[in-house]
Amino acid sequence: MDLEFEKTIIDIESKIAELQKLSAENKLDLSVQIRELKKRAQAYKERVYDGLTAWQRLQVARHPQRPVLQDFISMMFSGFVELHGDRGIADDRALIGGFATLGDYRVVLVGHNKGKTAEENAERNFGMAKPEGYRKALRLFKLAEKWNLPIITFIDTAGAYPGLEAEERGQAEAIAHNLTEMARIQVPIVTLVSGEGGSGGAIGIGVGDVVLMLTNAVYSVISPEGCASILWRDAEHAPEAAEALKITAKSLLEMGVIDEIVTEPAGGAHRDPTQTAEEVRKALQKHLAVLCAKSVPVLLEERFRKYSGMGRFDS
Amino acid sequence: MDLEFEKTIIDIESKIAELQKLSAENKLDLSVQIRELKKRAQAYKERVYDGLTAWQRLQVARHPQRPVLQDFISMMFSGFVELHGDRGIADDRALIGGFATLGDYRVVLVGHNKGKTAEENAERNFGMAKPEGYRKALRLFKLAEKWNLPIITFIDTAGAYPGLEAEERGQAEAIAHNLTEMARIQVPIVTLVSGEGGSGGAIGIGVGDVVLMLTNAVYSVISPEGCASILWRDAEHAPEAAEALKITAKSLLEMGVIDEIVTEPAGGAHRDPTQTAEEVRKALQKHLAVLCAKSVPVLLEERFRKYSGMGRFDS
Amino acid sequence: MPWFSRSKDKMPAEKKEDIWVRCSACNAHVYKEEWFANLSVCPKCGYHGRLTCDQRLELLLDPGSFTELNASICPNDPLNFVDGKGRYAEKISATIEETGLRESVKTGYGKINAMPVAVAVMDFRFFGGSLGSGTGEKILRAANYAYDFDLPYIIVSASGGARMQEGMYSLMQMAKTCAGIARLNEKKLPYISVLTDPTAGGVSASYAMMGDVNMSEPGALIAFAGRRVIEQTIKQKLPKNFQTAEYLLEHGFLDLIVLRHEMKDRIHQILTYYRAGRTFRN
Amino acid sequence: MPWFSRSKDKMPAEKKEDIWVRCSACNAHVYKEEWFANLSVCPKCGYHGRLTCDQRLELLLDPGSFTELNASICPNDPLNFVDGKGRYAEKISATIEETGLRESVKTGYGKINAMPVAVAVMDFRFFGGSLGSGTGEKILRAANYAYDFDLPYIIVSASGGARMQEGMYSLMQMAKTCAGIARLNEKKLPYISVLTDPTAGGVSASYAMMGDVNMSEPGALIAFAGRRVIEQTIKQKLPKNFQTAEYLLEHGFLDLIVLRHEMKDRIHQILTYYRAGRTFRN
Ligand SMILES: [Zn+2]
Ligand SMILES: [Zn+2]
Repeated sequence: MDLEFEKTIIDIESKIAELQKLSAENKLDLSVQIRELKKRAQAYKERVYDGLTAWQRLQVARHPQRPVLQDFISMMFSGFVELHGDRGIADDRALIGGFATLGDYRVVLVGHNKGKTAEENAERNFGMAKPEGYRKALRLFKLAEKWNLPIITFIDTAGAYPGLEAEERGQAEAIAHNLTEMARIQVPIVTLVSGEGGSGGAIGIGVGDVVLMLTNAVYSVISPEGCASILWRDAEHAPEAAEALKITAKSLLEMGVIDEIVTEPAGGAHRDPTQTAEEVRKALQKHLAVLCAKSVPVLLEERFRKYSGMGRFDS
Repeated sequence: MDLEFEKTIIDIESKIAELQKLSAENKLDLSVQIRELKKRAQAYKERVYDGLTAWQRLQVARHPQRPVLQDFISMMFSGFVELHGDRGIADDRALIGGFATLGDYRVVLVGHNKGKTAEENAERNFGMAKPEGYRKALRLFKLAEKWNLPIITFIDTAGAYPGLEAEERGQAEAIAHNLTEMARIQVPIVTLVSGEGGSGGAIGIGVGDVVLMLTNAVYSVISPEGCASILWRDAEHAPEAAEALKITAKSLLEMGVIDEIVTEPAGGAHRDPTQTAEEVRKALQKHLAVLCAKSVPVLLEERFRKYSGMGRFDS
Repeated sequence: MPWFSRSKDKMPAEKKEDIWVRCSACNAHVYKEEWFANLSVCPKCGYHGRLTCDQRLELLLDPGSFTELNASICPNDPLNFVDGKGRYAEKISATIEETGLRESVKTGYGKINAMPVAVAVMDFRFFGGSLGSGTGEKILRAANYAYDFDLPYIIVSASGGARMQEGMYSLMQMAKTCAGIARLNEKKLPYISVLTDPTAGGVSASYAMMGDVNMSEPGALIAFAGRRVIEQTIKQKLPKNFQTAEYLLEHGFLDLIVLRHEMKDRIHQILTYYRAGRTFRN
Repeated sequence: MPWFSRSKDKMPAEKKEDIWVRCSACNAHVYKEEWFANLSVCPKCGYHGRLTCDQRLELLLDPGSFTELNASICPNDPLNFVDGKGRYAEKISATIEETGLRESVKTGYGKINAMPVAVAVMDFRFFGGSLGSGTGEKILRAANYAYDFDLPYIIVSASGGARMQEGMYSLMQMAKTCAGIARLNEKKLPYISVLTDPTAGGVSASYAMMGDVNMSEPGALIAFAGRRVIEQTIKQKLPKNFQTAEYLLEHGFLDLIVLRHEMKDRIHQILTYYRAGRTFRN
C-alpha cells in the first residue's frame, strides 16, 4: 500500500534504487549522486513525517508492512516460548503470549497478533481478540506474578472483536477483569503501543506502569471513523475526528496519558523495522531496569497514583 | 416409583390409611389397631432399612421422591439469595448456589440441583453440571472467602455431565481447579452427600473440612453400572459392583472417607423429608460451630492433613 | 407512595405529555401520577423506565441519609473538542443548565435500611451517562471513601460508554475506576454493581461488570459492542433477547435480576451477609 | 543413541514381534532397534508411542541424576475387592511381578540439564496408570518434597483415570494430590504438567490439568469422559480430532505440544524463566 503523502519519498527511493542498479551494472561510480539523493530522501522523510496529521499517522499505524508482534519477537526477543490457551474454551490467535528474553531480562510477553498476509489475518482475526484472548492474557499475567517475571505488553489492535460469540462469552467482563487485576499485579508492567491502540481492546492489556508509544502509533477511545459517524453523522469526517480525538503519540504525551515516545526512523517503522526494533529494545530495557529496582509496594502505589491521576476536570 | 423391598412397608402403610379412613368415615375407634399397625410398620421399616444392600441404598438415593436441594432450601434455610452465573459463558442450572441462612449461620450454599419432575430435570439436566457449573461454584467459594462466610455444599449428582460441550469447555479443568482451590479456601467448608455422590462431579464441590452423608446416600468413584460393565463386562452385575465398591455411608465412615452419618428416618428420606431436614440442620449447625471456632491456619492445616490421610497402601 | 419529589425530572425513555406518560415498551398511556407512583415501572407491561440519579438515590437510600461528595466536579473540555455539531465546552454548559447535574454520576454516602454505604449513581441524561474524566474521578473517589471508611460500595450504572469528547482521558477512566475496585477487593470490602438500562461500552467493560454481586432490572440493555456494529461485523441476525439483562443472566454475567420495587431490600439483604461475615469470626 | 537400556520393557501401544515393532498409527513395520533409537516415535508417521516410566525418566533427566523416593509403596487392596475376573489382591501381585513396578507412578528427584527438580512419572502398564491410594500418596509426597526443598515439580501423567478397585479411596486421591499442588502455588513453586497418551478421567480432572504450564505430545489422548460414554449421552458423532492434544490446545487447555525429542530441553528452557524470576528481584 502506498500512502499518498509518501509518494515523493517513494519516488526518490526508486530513483536511488535505479542509480544503484545502474552503478552496479555499468561499474559506474555514482556514489556521490546516490549519497546526495539519500540525504535528500532523508530530509524529505523527516519533513513529511514531522508534519503528518493524526489521520495520516493512523494510516501509517495501519500500514500493512508495519512490523507486527511476530516481527518484534524475531527481531528483539530470544527464547520465545509461546503459551497457549485461556484454560476455559479456546486459544485465541489474535492475542498471544509467552516467555521471552530481552537482553538480560526474562519476561512474560503478551500482545495483539496482527498478521500481514490475508492468510495470517484470517487466522489471527486481524489482531481483534475475543474474551478468551483477554482471559489468556490474564492467565499469563498471573503466571508472571507467580514466577516473579516482569510483563511486557504490545498493543496493536483495531479493537476487541465485536461479534456475537464475543458478546456471549463476555467481552466486557474479560476486559473489565483484566483492568482490575492489572491494577494490582505484583510485577512491573511495561506497555508499548506499537501500532493501533483501539479502545477497550487496547487498554485490556494496557495498564502498564510505563506506557510507551511509537512515533506513528495511535491510541484512541474510539476509531475516528466510528466517532465521525456518531458525532458528525458521517464517517467521511474521520480525518477531523482523528484530529479532535488527539490520538497521536505527541498529543498523548502532552496529555500525560503516555510516558514516553519511542522514536521511529524517519519514514516510519515499515521503512526500517530493524531500527525500530532497536529503539523499542532500548526503551523497554531502560524502563525495565527502573521498574525492577522498585519494591512491590512502591510499584503498586505508584501504579495506583498514575491511573488515579488520569483525566482532567474542573471542580 | 415403588422399590421392591418397600412393598411390605407400602402395604402396611396403605392398610393404616384404610383404617384411618374407615375410622373417620364411620366414627369408629380404631386407634388401638392403628397404633399397633404403625408400630409394626416402624419396626418393619427399621428392619428393612437396616439391612439394605448397597445396590438397594443406591435405589433409595435415586428415589424420585427423595428430597433434593430445593427441598432442603425451603425446609431448612431462610433468606436464600440465588447468585447466578460463572461470569464466563453461562448459568448452569444443574448446580446452583447463593447466600443462605441456617439458624444463626449465614453461609454460602452450593449444591447440585436435581429436579423431581421431567420438566425440572430437563431444565436442570438431572443435576449433572457442566464446566460452567463448577466454575460458578468456584466463583461463589471465592466470594464466600472474600466475605468471610462459611460454605455448605450439597452433593447429589450422577456425575459431571459427559457431553461434547462439557468436554470442549474443560470439564476436567473445571473440576481440577475446584479441587485445588478448595484445598486452600480460607473459610470452613461443610459438605453433605445428600443423595447420589457421583465421582468427579461430586468431589468437584466436595472438598469439605467435614464431609457428612445421609444414611441412604451413596458416594462412589464410578457408577456401579459403569464399573460392572468394565470389570464384569456386563452392567447386569451392577448390584455386585455396588457391594464391592463400598459406596454406602456406613462403609465410607468405616473407611474414614466421611466424617459422620446423618440419620435418615426409617423408611428413607423420601418418607419423611421434614424429619430428614431437621437431622441435617442439626448436623450442619453442630459442625459449623466447631469449624468456625478454628483459626484459618488451623483450619487449613487440618484440611490438608485430612486429605493427605486419604487412602490405604502398603509400604 | 409517590416518591419522586421533582416531577420536572426528565424521563429519557418515555415520551412525556402533559398528564400522560407513554410506555416505550407497550405504548400504553399511563397517568403520570400513576407512572411515578409505580417508580416509573409500567403498570401494564412491567417495563422498567429509566430513572434520574436523584430518583435512584431516593429509591435506594433511607430518606435524608444521602450526603453528596465531590459535587462540584464537572467536565473541563481538556481536548478543546469540536465536532460537527459544535463545541464540547458549550454542550457542557448547556447540559449542566438543562439537567442541574455537573457530571454523569452523583456520588456520596448514605444508608440502606440503616446500613451505611458509599454510593455512585449514574445519570443517563448527562451526555448519555458517558464516562468522562469527572465521572471516573468521582467513582474512584467514592471507592476510596469506601476504602478509607470500610464501607460497602454500590454503583448504579447507566451509560452509553466512553465520552468521546474527552478522547483518551475517557478510556483511561476504565483503568482508573477499576484500580479503585481492585483496592476494595484487597481490603475485602463488598462491591455491588447495579447495571441499569442501558449499561454499555467502556462502563460495562470496567467497573460495572466487576461487582462481587452484579444485578440488574428486567429488560435492561447491557452490552459491550453496539448491536449495529455487531450486525455489520458478523453479517447475521442477532438473537431477539440479545444484550438484555435476561440474556446476560443466562450467559453467566449477572447474579440476579431484581424488580425495582424490591431493589433496596434485596441489596440490604445481601449486605446483611457481608456484615455477618465481617463480625462472625477472625 | 539407543537410550533404552531395558529392552524387555513392555510397550503397551505397539504390537511387538521379534525384530519388528508395528506402529499402531500407520501400521508400518519398523526395526525394533530403530524404533527405540527414535524414542518410540514412529520414524514413518511421527506417532508418539507410549513409554514406560523408566524410559520417560531416562528421556527427561540427566543420566544418573534420578533418586527414587518412596519406592516401596504399593497397593494393599483396602476394599478386599473381587470382580468378575478375580481378586484385586491377586492382580496386584501379578502386576508387580510382570512390570517390576510397585505402583502406577515413580517419584523422586533428579536434574534436568543440571537443574534440580522433583518428579513423578506415571506408567500406564500398572493398572492402566490408574490413580490408586499409593499413586496419590507418592504424588503428594513428591509435591511435599518439592515444597520442602523449594524445587520445581514435574509430573508426567499417563492414566486411564481412577482405580475402581480401591473405590472411594481412589476418588479421594484427586483431592489429595490437588491439595499438594495448592500448597506449591502458595509457595510460588512452579509445577509443569506433562499429559501423555492417555491422560483421562480422575487424573485429567485433578493434578494433570493444573500445571503452571501444561504440555503434551502430538496425538496424545486427553479426556475427562470416555468417547463412548459421550456418544451414548449426546447421540451424535464427535469431531475427528476430539480429545487429542491438538484439540485440547485449540480449546485452551494446553500451553504447548512438544515433540518427544525436544521435551527435555523445552522443560529446561521454561524452568530457566522460573529461575530468572526467582533470583531477579524481591
Ligand atoms: Zn408498558
Ligand atoms: Zn507410524
